[in-house]
Amino acid sequence: MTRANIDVERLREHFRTMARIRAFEEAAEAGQKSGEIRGAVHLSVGQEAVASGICANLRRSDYLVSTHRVHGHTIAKGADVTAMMAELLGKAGGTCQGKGGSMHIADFSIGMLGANGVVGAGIPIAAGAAHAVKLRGGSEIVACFFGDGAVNRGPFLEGLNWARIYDLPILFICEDNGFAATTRTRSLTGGPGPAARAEALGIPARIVDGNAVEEVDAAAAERVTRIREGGGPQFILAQTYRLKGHTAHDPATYRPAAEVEEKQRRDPIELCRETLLLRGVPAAALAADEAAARVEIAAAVAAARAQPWGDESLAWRDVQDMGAPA
Amino acid sequence: MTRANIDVERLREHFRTMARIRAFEEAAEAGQKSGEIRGAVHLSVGQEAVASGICANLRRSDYLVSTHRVHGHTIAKGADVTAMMAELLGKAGGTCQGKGGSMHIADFSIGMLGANGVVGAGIPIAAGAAHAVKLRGGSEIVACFFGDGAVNRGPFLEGLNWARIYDLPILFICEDNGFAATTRTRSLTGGPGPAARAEALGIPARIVDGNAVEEVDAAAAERVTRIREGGGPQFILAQTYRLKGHTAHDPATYRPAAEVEEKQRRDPIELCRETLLLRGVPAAALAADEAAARVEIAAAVAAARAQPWGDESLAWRDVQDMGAPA
Amino acid sequence: MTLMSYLEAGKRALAEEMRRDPAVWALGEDLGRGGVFGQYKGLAEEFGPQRICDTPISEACIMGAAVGAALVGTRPVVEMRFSDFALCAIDELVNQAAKARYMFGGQGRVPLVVREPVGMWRSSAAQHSQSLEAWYAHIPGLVVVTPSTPADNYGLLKAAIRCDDPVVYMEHKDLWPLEGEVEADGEALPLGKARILRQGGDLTIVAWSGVLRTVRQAAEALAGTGVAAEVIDLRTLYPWDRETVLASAARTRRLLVVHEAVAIGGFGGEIAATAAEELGVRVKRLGAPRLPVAYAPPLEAQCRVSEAQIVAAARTLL
Amino acid sequence: MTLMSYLEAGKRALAEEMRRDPAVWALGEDLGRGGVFGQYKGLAEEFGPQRICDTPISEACIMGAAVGAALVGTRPVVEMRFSDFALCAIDELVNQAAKARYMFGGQGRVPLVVREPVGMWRSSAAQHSQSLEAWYAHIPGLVVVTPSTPADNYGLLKAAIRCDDPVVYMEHKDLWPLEGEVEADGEALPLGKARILRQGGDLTIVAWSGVLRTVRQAAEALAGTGVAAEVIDLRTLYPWDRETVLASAARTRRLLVVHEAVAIGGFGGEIAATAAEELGVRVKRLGAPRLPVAYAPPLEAQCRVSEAQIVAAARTLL
Ligand SMILES: Cc1ncc(C[n+]2csc(CCOP(=O)(O)OP(=O)(O)O)c2C)c(N)n1
Ligand SMILES: Cc1ncc(C[n+]2csc(CCOP(=O)(O)OP(=O)(O)O)c2C)c(N)n1
Ligand SMILES: [Mg+2]
Ligand SMILES: [Mg+2]
Repeated sequence: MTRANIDVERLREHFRTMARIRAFEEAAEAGQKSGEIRGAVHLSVGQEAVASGICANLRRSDYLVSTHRVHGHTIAKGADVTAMMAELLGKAGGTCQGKGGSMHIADFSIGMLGANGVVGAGIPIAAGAAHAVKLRGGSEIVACFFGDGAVNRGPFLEGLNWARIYDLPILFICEDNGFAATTRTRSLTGGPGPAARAEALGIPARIVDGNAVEEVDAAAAERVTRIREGGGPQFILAQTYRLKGHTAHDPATYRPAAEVEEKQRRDPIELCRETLLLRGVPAAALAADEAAARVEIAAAVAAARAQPWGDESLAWRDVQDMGAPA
Repeated sequence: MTRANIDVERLREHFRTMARIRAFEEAAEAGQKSGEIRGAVHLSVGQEAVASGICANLRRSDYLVSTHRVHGHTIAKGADVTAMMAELLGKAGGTCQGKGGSMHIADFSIGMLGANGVVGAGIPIAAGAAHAVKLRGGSEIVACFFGDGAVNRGPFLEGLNWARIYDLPILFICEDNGFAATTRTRSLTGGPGPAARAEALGIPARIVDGNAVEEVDAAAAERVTRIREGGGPQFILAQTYRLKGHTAHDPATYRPAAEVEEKQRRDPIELCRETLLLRGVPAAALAADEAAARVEIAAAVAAARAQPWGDESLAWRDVQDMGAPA
Repeated sequence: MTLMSYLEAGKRALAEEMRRDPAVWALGEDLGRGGVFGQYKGLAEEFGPQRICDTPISEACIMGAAVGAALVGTRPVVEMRFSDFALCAIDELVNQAAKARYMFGGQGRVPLVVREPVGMWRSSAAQHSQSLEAWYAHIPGLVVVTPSTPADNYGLLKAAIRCDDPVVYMEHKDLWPLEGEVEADGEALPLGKARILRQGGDLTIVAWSGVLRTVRQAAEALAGTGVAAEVIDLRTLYPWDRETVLASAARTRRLLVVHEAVAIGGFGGEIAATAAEELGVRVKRLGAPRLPVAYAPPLEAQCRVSEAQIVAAARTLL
Repeated sequence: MTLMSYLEAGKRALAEEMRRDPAVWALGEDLGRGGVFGQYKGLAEEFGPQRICDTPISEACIMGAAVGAALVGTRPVVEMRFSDFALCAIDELVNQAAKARYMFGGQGRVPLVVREPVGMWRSSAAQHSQSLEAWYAHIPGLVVVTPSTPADNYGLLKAAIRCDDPVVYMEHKDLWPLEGEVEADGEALPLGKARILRQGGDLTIVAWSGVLRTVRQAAEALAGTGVAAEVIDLRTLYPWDRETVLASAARTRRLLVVHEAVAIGGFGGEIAATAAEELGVRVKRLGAPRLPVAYAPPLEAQCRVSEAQIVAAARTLL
């Protein structure tokens, strides 16, 4: 069910967020291709509606745990794009001082507890964060994103069971983009799928069109409200599609071009644009939003590029206090 | 549904098997208490119907993968009780030459691929054995036992998914005895339980009264037939009760005596005896079966006791060929 | 000073730290009924089931949840039951707990303690007898502690809980009943400091954890033949007390390292190599042969470092 | 002899072994499309999806299933993608694969090969850059192989597949494109045999895997200043070739071990300690500092052993 009656301003805000994510990732892709960004970069192009729809329902104090495909979630949660781009470039001004790169982006100032290079590893970490919130009687909730591939890893079961038995304030979002690297996930996933698995672990699950941002937003709003009211863990399966390869290096030749073309027609930014046009927003205004996003990101790239590399001593800091390397 | 019309001779065979398991474990318990058996011993007293009911449907060439609570499954599969008792005593004539003890009993000659000291670890191993059978076009099936506690470990999800996607000839048996060590498993298991989890992974599940041997037998017969006919993995949840402590050292004071007393009335051996009496088998004949079992086990204990310890050089054998320790 | 067991000392340390700091909590299987060795007995009654948290058999999630809970400000004490089961949670410990602070550029910290009882005990065979402390000492980010006395189990567990880094805390199962004097309501002991158990000028023996009992006996035996061994309990494996060890070895010019763990690839190699590099002293290591631990007592005994072996090894250095 | 890459050599070895022995099969993520580095490209086409088996992201089950499949007579080649992900399958490798034969009194064998690409590569940071070979060398039951050339990747992978013990086979990610001469349809190389890459009488340098390139450069630089270094590629870490190493060190009386892995607790300690014990020679080890690997190139560089460091370390021994 699409919430056609979503507030126009809210939808426009989603449009802007998605445009910013898209612009950021296009810049990241270019950086990877040019070799300026060395580490692996996983693009969420085509999946922006999930990030925007979910994170619009989070407060700054709420926590976010992400995956290797991290940019959208983090931008939607409110991170500074210059610091993010600097991280991709490995600069000392990066969110992680250049120690992590794309796969380890984190921004604790906005509750973003980290991307993860290990598929599924964020799920127990998110459960633990929610556990701590409950222990100290906090009012924050945790949003935990993961991919359709992660539901075949043990921590998925252990983490969801954990959230259920301790009745934790956590929203699990499975972003089903059809692929786990080069593999069609469905072919190696037994049974009806992620939502059924969540239900079997006692967690109410809802399936949404992950390319319709208003639908994601509506589902998230409902689930987040339940969680804030003490309803315990909730699960959203957002069905979407990965328009690009697994990494920015991957041409994704293992799938027919026709399939991608067809999916391109359901690009969440285009779907959102259509709705906004129907709701009377002028095309030029939306084009201006996109242009603004590109300008913002271009400025972020320029600023990040201008930053210095970290001093070598940075490599030796923050390992541990007891027995710090020297 | 109890299969009241089970063949009397078959039921009597179950009675004998269960009596032999009981006698073996009573001897093991005594050995543990006396200190003669040093390593941990996990008794399946009260759960014998599961072992007997399932294994009666297996061929010698079929494979069995078990847990730390291993004696019943292994005896029901046809292992030599003297070798098993010798293993508990650590003698060189033990099933594993005294290298494993109760927690690592294995008997490859009857397809018994091993107990396991790690909860849930047998599940992927069993899936792999079934995978190999399928690869080489074999006709064997694999029976994989695990406890209700194991369904909260990741390998449960990974292993069941594996069996489903490769469509393997494997029967999973979750023996729900109500406890994981001192914990009431139910309290830490989210959702409807093990059977629902199996179904969510695409594996047809059936719940049976694990104390009614004819019911376990019937369910196993049906599921094993399906598997042999190429129906892929199947799941049985056998509801039972652990009449003794977690280990033979555990007095299990964490549960009310009344609960145990009540459950004692559903002792699977007694339930089986009642049915056999109703079906006209004389009480004396059953008592004779039990006496025979005790005699057999006493002889096994005596023979095992008489065996020598392994020579020290045994400790150095079978580690590895390449780089064998010296 | 109170006489108490190693087990009791650990429990006392945890209870005192939980009283002192509401952010400290413990999680693991069966903790509500005291834990598998009774080392949590009575704590659920005092602190309630939230802070003495019973968990399902989900080692990966126990460790992973502790990482998340630590990142947002609590101080979890994770119980792994047997160190062998911690092998079900290695990604969570090594890829997550140990690296999160660093990878995130110092934004978060992971002040967790993971208790991993080690060693041979009651014929437990290959999956319940391992001593893998060398693994953790190799991992940047982790602190590794191996107490050998009740007083140390008290003082070092307190220190581990107060430490802001993830600590792998390895009690030895065979030491649970060991009794000794402990200063109740006492202080945390410094991490990273070895203790000289016995002074001597003829050779230095470094050891830790359960095997120290055998080492002391061997030192007695050597003393009986006129050889004065200096015995050092390393106590913390990372950071290990290079100063104390090297100062002693510089004096005696002979260094023997003894551990229960497998000798090949064990932490004894690190210490011996360091002494050889730094001082050029004569070194020798003793540990288990590269065997899985067998069940039958005479086979298991092959993995146990004996007094006679220690004495013989010491003699080769003299 | 054919010129081929390290990657191609590994693929060739696997293909030939699969042709030779129908019990050999490979399993891992994305293998059907060639695997993450392309090291399986084309194999699914030749051998079909049963024997080049695409798996879900289930490292624990990949390894555990391989154990079960090996116990009943097949010879699985397990692909872990990055050695770091193998940390999700440690129970299966260490508690199960390594111990099954022993625990079961020799009834079963686990002839599996687990391929675990190691090392720093393309700014991959702390969760994709580790070299944990020392861990596996410490575990009874495991064989550990670290090929450094195309010819070795060909001959040693063949040997690993034919080996009846579980083998941890660690290719270095930075070596994939390295070219070299390989004898096609050639023989398996013996496991456990080091190779002397360069002879010299002034000191012995032992190394393995990716860092050997830097070691060779350092040896050249040393040669330029009149120092003749003998360079040994250990090739197999367990069982390591004590004879070759000790014979060389006995001649040169100076031993330097260099590895990419963290120095503290690394396998260099084992080798250095052994030489010091057995020969009393002067020893030194070089490895990474005890840091997680950082992302930014200048920070990551702190973890990379440099030619200058090797030359300097060698000089301290002279
Ligand atoms: C434990 C583990 N196994 C394998 C990988 C390699 N890997 C990285 S991303 C990925 C695919 C993940 O698929 P999914 O969870 O659907 O997320 P998506 O990439 O589609 O966002 C794989 C296999 C990894 N990072 N961690
Ligand atoms: C991974 C792991 N965690 C913990 C243990 C300790 N342990 C041994 S048996 C057991 C309880 C298992 O419960 P369940 O699976 O229901 O089997 P049951 O003992 O009831 O037969 C526990 C926690 C273990 N052996 N392995
Ligand atoms: Mg996906
Ligand atoms: Mg149970």
